[in-house]
Amino acid sequence: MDPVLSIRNLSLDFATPEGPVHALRKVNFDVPRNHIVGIVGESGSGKSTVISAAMRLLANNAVIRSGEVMFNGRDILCLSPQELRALRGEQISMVFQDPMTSQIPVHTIGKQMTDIQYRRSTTSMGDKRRLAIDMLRRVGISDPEERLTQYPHQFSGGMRQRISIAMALLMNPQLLIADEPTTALDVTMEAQIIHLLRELKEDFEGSILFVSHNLGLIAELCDYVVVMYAGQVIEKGSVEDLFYRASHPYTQALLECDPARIDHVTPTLPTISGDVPDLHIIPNGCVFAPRCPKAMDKCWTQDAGFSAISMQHTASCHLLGYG
Amino acid sequence: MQFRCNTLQVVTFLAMAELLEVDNLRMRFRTGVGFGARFLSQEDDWIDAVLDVSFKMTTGQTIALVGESGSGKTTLGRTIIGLLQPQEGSIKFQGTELVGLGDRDYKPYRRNIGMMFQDPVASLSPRRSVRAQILEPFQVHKYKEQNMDMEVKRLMSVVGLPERFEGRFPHELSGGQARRVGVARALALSPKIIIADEPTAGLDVSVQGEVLNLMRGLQSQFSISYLVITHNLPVVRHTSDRIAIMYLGRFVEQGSTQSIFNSPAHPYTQALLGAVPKPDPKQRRKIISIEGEVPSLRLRPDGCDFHPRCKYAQARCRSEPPGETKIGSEHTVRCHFPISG
Amino acid sequence: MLIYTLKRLGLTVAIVAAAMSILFLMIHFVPGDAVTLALGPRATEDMREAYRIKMGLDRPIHVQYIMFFANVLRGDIGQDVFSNQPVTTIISHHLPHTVVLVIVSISWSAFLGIFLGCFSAVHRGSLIDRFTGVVTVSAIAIPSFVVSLYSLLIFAVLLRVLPAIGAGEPGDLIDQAKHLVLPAFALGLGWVGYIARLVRASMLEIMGENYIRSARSYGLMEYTVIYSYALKIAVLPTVALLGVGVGNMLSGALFAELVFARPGIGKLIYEMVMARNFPVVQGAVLITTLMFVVSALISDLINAYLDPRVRSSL
Amino acid sequence: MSVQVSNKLTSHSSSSFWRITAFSRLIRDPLGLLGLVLVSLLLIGALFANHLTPYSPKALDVKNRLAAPSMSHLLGTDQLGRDTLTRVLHGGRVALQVAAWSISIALVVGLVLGMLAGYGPRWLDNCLLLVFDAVRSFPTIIFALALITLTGPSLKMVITVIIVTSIPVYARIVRTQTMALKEQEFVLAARSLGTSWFRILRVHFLPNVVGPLFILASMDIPVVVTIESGLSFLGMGVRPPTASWGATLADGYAYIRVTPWLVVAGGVPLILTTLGFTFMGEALRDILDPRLRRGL
Repeated sequence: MDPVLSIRNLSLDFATPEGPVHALRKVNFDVPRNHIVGIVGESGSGKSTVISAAMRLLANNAVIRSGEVMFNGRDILCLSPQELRALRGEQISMVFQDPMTSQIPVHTIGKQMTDIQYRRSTTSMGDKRRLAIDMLRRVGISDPEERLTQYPHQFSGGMRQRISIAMALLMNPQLLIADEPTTALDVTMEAQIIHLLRELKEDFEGSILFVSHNLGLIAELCDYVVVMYAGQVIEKGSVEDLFYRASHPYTQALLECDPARIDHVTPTLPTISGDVPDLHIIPNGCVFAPRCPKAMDKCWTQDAGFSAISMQHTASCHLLGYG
Repeated sequence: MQFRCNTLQVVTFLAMAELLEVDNLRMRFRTGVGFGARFLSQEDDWIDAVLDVSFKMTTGQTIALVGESGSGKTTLGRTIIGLLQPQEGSIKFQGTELVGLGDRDYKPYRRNIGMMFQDPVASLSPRRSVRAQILEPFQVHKYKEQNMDMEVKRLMSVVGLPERFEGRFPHELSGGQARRVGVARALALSPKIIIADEPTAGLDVSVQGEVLNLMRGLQSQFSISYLVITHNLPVVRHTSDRIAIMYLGRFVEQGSTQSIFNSPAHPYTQALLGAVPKPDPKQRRKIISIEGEVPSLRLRPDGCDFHPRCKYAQARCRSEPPGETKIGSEHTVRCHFPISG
Repeated sequence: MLIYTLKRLGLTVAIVAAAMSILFLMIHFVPGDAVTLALGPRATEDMREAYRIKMGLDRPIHVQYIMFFANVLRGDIGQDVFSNQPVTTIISHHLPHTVVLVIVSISWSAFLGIFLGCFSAVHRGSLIDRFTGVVTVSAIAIPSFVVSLYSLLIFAVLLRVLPAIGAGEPGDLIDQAKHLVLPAFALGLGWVGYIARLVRASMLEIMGENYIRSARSYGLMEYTVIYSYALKIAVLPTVALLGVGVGNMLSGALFAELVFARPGIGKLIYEMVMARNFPVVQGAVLITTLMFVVSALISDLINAYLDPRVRSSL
Repeated sequence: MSVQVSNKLTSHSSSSFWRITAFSRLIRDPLGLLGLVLVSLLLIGALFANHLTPYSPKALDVKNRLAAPSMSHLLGTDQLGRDTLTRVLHGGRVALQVAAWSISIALVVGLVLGMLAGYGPRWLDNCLLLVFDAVRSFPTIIFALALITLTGPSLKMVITVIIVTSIPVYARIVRTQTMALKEQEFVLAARSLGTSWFRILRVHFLPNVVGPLFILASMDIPVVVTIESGLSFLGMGVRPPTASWGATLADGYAYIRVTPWLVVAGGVPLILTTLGFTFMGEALRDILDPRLRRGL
């Protein structure tokens, strides 16, 4: 079956007074149907930019250099505003990082949820409300009938994130994009939201594209993982591939650095030395070479390209070229 | 003259007194509803952000205060550093009571306790250079001007900042670099204790290790004690000697890191440990360890604070607040029915 | 909302009291003799003494202070020096002209300003937006009394299309409306600029907010996003500004009334200042200040009512 | 030592670099450039008012009264035959004088009171706020008229009125900014070191508050110029025969049915000045501090 979302060769710059920042370079990955794909990366890796591009919610200074974002066989980047609007909400939907600012403060939850259903022209107002109530109940909001008349500020952060999820799923989209949906929440609430997302995915038979910097959440939730660094995909594969057979030195280092993965108590935590590169200048060789412990001469001069390790597992590293 | 006497006393007490001893601390706030609301609503307008908190700290120790938002951990840190005046309880530094001291009397003690604030960049004065930030403690405490250049350089090299950063401004620094400036500033007056509020918040995994390793190195070099305020349990496991778990302003459990991780006795501690996702696809959780959210401090439940979310709650938990029970050497829990591990 | 309203009312009372105190202190401590001012330099010592006793100026200052408040609370803000009519009566003859002028001016400028601001925010960066930007900045920068003078010059003196002087025949609404056009234009023009710029700025800020991004991500119509969501939030600061606007317009109204010889309270104040009739001036200052404070109160309450975050609180 | 010197050099050069880019961005913005030109013209006119025309602003020439513009009188003459251009140039001098004095004094007082209200105890804040709001609730011109009735008109009174009515505006802006800064972590950090409140205000607040305040104050110049000419128009500002745009406008109003030139000559420089300062101020604000909003 074809993937629901397929990002092909996407390159994107941000225009800044100091010159263009090459924020994404030749990004390629697929989101298969009925699966959860995670994008993991540190700050500046471009993971949020990819999904903004997929939703066409980019900042004004973004310039798409090349590439396609194929959704069900149509390139999102080529859609007219009308076509795009028809797609958003109904087929692709998004949950954002900060639940406290994602809802209109001056309208009730009920009004916002019925507004979203404006395309159901044959459905009566009462039915729209009932659908909203069902959805709120589904995401774990108690007394949904009463809650419809309340304003966003009357809910806590965790509840508001549940409501955001309810709003995103209201039109039964095929793809839900979640951009760090638990970063602003406490750890006990985070666990509940992750659990909820997994349950909902089973119910709605859709796909989820989940963005996070937290390896724990990725391992917990995702079927496939895409690792990004400095605007590039450097490794992708199934979640087992990534966690047990990480092939790129960056992925390996990232896994090593996570204190939750270190079993024995250690006084000195591992780190990755050096800084994230300045994306004004595209390096000739591998982007990770300056920080890579295994860097060879040609890592500085030649792009490694992608090497397949198994059917789904690929990574971009010179070390792999020689098996 | 009197001050000198005091120092002498402190020195003689040193052998017997704890470095820091906090006893029954209570920090209350009046909520923002204000004047009119007091007449029109029945809500209690006082909230306890920190309640019944007692602990001791010895030289060279790292204690972690762990809790979710609203647990009062940041308030506790700010009370200990003297930014807030507690209503009840005592804070003793090497045997000297700090609660109730006026600004002037407090000032000599301030150099003994340094603080690193949560946001690495926002905790630096925006229009002052790195050099000025590091010099600030010396100027406030009226140190003599000589050798200040040396001192700034020494501190910068201690925290691993190259000299060329001296003239930079906070907005020109990355999170990790700003964090190092904050460490240098906290370290400037050679404090005995540093309170670190979320030292790794907002830092990437690859950078947080650098900051933690730096803190650890300084500890062994200068025998500093740390009070680390955090919600990051995986980090705590590697970096702290003792852990105190906070919930709605109280310590619900405190003990050595090992005993807390190996045999958590409070249901909340257990839930908190269970909520941390494991970066291992084979260890996916089937059930959620805890439901609901931390209630508002204004709606503190009767009885045990945690009973509305507790799986094991019984009738007694709903009516009677539990006291602190000792369940091991140095391990106490505030629960009627602690889980025996 | 109840608590907010009560608090806001209490604050209004406190502000009025403080303003009255400042006025009282000013009269008593600013160099210059109130008696000479009231009676003129040619008054005899007997007349002066009699006036002092009549006005209570012979009593200790704190008694005078209390009397001042007591009189105001009874609705007595003094008597005209010449006609001995109560100041309230005189003011009540002039007030309606000013109130009508201010309300008409603020209404048309709010209406046009919100429209222009919204339009240029939606078409941000377009030629029309830039043109509107220059026009609105200029409208703010040009003093309203210069606008009055120039519109008088152009429309009444050179083109002779609109009447220049007075408020129109009593009872003849059309004539009155004609007489209102030029002053209301002059008074409102600057505020069109203010409101347009404020609405544009808050619209742009709101269009960049996360909730607008999420609304778009749900595929809502652009119409809904802009008019039902963004504009509703963007007008909140504008509503709060309108109260202040009324206050500033009272100052501007003085010039407009003077230039167009409209018998409002501003013209009254000017004439009384020229005639050195201080009780009337003082009374008029009190009344206009009160109007300012009350209009600020009303706009704040409307603003609070429109914002559910305040409305739903206690 | 050498390191310190080199540091000062780098920080100095970086700040002057910043100033140069700000200036070049100002003149690249067409409206900003227009504002700069207008303001420069005004300044030159006011500075060299004595040398730009052969006439004295007070010299009467009754034979030539209310003359239309001609080669000898570029903007015509007023009802007493005085050269209007000369009076306009000298009027600009008065306007700038009033603006400079009143804004700088109001700025300093407002800065101090605002920081005290924002950083000081609650009761002080409440008291100051009440006074600010009370003063703000007098309509400016009407308040000025009442005060001038008591004291008699003079340039000093105009300046006083403007100072009194502007202090609350600046103080409130500074107060809001101070309150916002007060909760920032760098202030907590300073307090945790035992820094005195005076040092906190001087070292940590002042540099952060002053910049935006200067921009706002520069945008207030048109307002002040307007008040001065408005009061002079009412005969409550400068005393005749001193030249002022407001006085010229008042003369023009009196003779508006005879000649339009006086109204034009008094009004156009006023409009150009307010436009000039506004365009320049807006451009500067957009360049230096784009997030600044005018706190009305």
